[in-house]
Amino acid sequence: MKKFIGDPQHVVRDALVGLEKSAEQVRVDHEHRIVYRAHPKPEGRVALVSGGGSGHEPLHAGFVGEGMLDAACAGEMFTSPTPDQVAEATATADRGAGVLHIVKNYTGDVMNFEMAAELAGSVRVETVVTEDDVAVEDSTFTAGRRGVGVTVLLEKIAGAAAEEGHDLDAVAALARRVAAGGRSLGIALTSGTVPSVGKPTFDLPDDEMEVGIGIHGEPGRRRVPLAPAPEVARMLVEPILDDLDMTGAPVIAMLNGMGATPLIELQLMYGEVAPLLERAGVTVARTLVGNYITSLDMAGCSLTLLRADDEILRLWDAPVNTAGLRWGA
Amino acid sequence: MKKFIGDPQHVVRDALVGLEKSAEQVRVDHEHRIVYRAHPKPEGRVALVSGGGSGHEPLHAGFVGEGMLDAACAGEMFTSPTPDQVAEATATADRGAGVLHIVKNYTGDVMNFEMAAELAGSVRVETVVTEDDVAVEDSTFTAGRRGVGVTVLLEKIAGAAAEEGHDLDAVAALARRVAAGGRSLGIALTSGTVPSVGKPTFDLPDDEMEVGIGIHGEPGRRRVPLAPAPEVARMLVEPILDDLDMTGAPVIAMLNGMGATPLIELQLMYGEVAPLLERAGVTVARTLVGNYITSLDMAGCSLTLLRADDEILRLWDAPVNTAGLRWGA
Amino acid sequence: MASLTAAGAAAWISRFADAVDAQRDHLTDLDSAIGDADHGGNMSRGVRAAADKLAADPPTHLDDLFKAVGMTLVSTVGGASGPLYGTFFLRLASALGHEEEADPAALATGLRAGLEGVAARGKAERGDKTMLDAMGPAVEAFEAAAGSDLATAAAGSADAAASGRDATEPLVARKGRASYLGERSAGHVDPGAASTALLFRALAEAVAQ
Amino acid sequence: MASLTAAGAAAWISRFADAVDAQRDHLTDLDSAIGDADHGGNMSRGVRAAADKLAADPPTHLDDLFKAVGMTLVSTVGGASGPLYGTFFLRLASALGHEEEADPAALATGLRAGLEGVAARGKAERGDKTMLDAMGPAVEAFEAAAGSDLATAAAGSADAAASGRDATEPLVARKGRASYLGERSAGHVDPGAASTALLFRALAEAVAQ
Ligand SMILES: Nc1ncnc2c1ncn2[C@@H]1O[C@H](COP(=O)(O)OP(=O)(O)O)[C@@H](O)[C@H]1O
Ligand SMILES: Nc1ncnc2c1ncn2[C@@H]1O[C@H](COP(=O)(O)OP(=O)(O)O)[C@@H](O)[C@H]1O
Ligand SMILES: [Mg+2]
Ligand SMILES: [Mg+2]
Ligand SMILES: [Mg+2]
Ligand SMILES: [Mg+2]
Repeated sequence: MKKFIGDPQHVVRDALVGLEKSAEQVRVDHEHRIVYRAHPKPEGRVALVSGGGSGHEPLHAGFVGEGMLDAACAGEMFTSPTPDQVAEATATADRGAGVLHIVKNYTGDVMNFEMAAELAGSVRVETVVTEDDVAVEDSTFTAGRRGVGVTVLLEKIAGAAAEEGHDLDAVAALARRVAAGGRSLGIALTSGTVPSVGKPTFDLPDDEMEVGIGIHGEPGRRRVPLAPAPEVARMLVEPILDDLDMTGAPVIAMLNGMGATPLIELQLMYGEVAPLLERAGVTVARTLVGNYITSLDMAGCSLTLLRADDEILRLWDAPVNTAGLRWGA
Repeated sequence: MKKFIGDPQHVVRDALVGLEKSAEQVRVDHEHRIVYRAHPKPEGRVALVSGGGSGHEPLHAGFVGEGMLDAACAGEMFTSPTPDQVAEATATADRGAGVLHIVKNYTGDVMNFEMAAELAGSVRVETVVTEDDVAVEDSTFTAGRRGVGVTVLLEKIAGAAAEEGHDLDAVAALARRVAAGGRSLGIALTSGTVPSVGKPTFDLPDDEMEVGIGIHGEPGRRRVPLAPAPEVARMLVEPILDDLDMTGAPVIAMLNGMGATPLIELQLMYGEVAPLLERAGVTVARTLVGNYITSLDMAGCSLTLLRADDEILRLWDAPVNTAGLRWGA
Repeated sequence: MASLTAAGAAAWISRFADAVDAQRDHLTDLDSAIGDADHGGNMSRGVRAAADKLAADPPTHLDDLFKAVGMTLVSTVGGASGPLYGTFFLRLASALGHEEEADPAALATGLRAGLEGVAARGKAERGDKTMLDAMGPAVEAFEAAAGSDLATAAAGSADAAASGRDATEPLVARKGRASYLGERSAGHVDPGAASTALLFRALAEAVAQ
Repeated sequence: MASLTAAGAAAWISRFADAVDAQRDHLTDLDSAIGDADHGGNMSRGVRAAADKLAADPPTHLDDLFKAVGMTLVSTVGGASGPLYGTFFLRLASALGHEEEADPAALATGLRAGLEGVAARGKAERGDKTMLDAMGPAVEAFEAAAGSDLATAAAGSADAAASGRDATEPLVARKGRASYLGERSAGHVDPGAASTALLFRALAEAVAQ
């Protein structure tokens, strides 16, 4: 295992030190591993709290700041945060207008946030669960679909709505609309390595790739021969478009790297994805290409498409100032 | 070789397609492989043209846009662009106030930009060469030091000055001041793979790392045993501070990933670097942590420190709107 | 031992912690195959913290003791196993009440409450390839032997947990992370079932003397 | 062949292109060891483009021909080798003038001009472990034999270039990318010296018949 780390058991703790030192947007409660805005929003605004296992940086802590999250709870590597941690973040982030929990659909995350909401006492909590991964084809036989890329877009869009002063019900309804309109699919070329484990989670021969991976270094739905980029682009685009009609509305597209794939490959892949979308009649109104929701040092990428509308685009374009996403501020 | 590519000979061409499709800030002259601003700056302003081998994304094309570069020439992988290409970019980018060439100090880059300046004819050209890599200890016996991380900071700062309307001499003088105040050092955990070559440029055993690498996948100055992050941080910080006094002035710090190192490791590494700088009496005024000047899929990082001043900080904070660096716009 | 005392309960948790530490890499290997490679780390972090807590401040009553274990697991493990094992012990604590010891019948009632808590929290069913597939048979075996002595009942539950664990191997997962693998999840033992087998083996060992 | 004709010159470039293609991976391997793994690709892209250009539109005069070669190399190769080889041919073109053929003495003057162009452009000296270490000996050998016939002079220059190439192996680089490696650059043949050896071998072969 070749990584820039100290004690493999303390990677999350140590990375939060560097985040706090480098990102002016945040302060860190190191005891509870909660990342807060350096400058909390005004009283009377809805607060957004998210969190999840670590290893997906910049998600979630890198999205704390003006126009996006109010607090992010960092779990252990690939392990959801605990209820007391989320409850603490919820109580501290609340500005009197209630808190939206943004939860990716994994058994652990859902249960821990559920228990946290039970612990939250007087703070009003609404929860939105993202479940956008179309790799899980028959989700009636699973714990539903995994929450992946749309989480990034949702945190931005709901964050902008909260900043504008909408109440908790409105922000939650918008967030659910975003969650419902997002679809993703991921493909891995290599397995990542969990630092405390010290070896790759799975072995992948040089001439194969995993299709339908999530963001926890887990194997995907199926293993296929390594394919050139145009073919990979088809494997990403088709299942998404088969699952949800993306025509007739402006779409936000995110081509996301899993951590160890360099930008030039993501750009190249987007160059293959874009014409496929055009040919399918999909109008991409906004694009993100880069590492936004990663899986440690996995090489791979995922595509997320969000069926948007004018309000969502307006909120997308609103100013945001976080370590991981920034414009207009 | 596991990469998201089509024909290994055409990776640069194919990636430029995706860049143009995803980055609203730019348009691409595919024939000449030149990336221009989508909206050229007003007449009478100094234009900034840079370029170099590809494989360092987001550098340089990702830094084209308001507040930074006017044009970037994409060379083949790790190969500087050609004089006619640079001359074309220079002529097109010129807004009547002359053009600053920003060149990283490599024999090929320097010669090709030199020939381009000779070809530029009536356009006034000034050139600034970055040479910030302290790994080249005795630079009298080399072609000088390599230009690495400070190039990113320089493109931002000189770009802001050009935007403000300073003339070519003033922008060039500022750029040289920035070049003179920057120092960098890089460390690699793995070698990158040039797509057309298909195998890693060098072999690096699992328990060793290369210290003093550049950005072209070349081996470094020396190979040492793999060390934990606190020790790596010392190896990065000490040679830089030995080379240039960074106390008594505000410093801009960049902890840069080489392409395949995930953000969590960069954050962690910055968490180790920051206290070393504090203890050495260095005041970090601004920080960047992320992938800004990469070396394909090399795992590794580099540290750049720039001795700044109030004017440089003001220009640093000025609005910038590029695919790779964005704030205030 | 006719009844489970607070000392016996503490010994249970301590043995469970030792077993999880010893099997940490194995649990993680199981989770690597069909999950996200953290079950060994999750469990060892949490169960060690629980054992340390009991050692530092030994409760005299079973409800306080198992509540401390449950709360510690909930607040240190995270993931799916934290709330599930946490709920198991919290329900066990409530069911046992403020007593200094529990006879086999009382413990059977407590274990059943724990099992139901896990099922309610996780909404899984038997056969979904989860810890329930070890925990269910273990609790049933304990109940069936609750008329005999504690050691016998515990030993039977441990054996049943181990069989339940082994029986997860051919199953296709329908809950938790492994379910995303679909058919590919078959052919691997469920990591949570494996840690549950350790839990009941630790109980059997703790009450065997 | 008593003089180098335009046809001979075109054959030279065509053979050079074939040799570079054949040695492409070898040149890249040399550049991987002490550089950035692109010399084979750079040279093959450029020299093939130059050969294609001559084939498509064969100039009748040597200055036009070598100018086309030089300009093509400059605009297709990039890196360090593009301007250097480009300058070599541009200077060779100027020195030969608007002639249809060049005798050994004229060619010796032209090669010398090319060599000096490379030295001026790259500011390297002999012994810096660059292409100059093959090009210098090659041009000197050609000059020394310029009194004899073209084939003999060219064969001598090819041998000298090959020896010069081999002699770069123990050197520590002081120019170009390899210089950043310091002492670690010793023990490897310089890639540019290797491609220069191919250049002079191609000349010898082209004028041998
Ligand atoms: N809904 C559920 N009900 C019961 N047990 C579950 C459920 N989901 C997961 N599990 C158990 O949790 C185990 C995984 O725990 P762990 O790896 O610690 O958490 P995570 O899956 O969040 O990484 C699985 O092997 C399974 O036994
Ligand atoms: N200053 C110089 N003078 C002469 N030759 C040089 C100089 N710098 C580099 N070279 C030659 O160029 C070769 C490298 O060419 P190439 O790999 O194509 O370009 P780059 O070094 O830009 O990647 C070296 O092996 C060396 O022979
Ligand atoms: Mg987990
Ligand atoms: Mg090169
Ligand atoms: Mg797990
Ligand atoms: Mg090279």
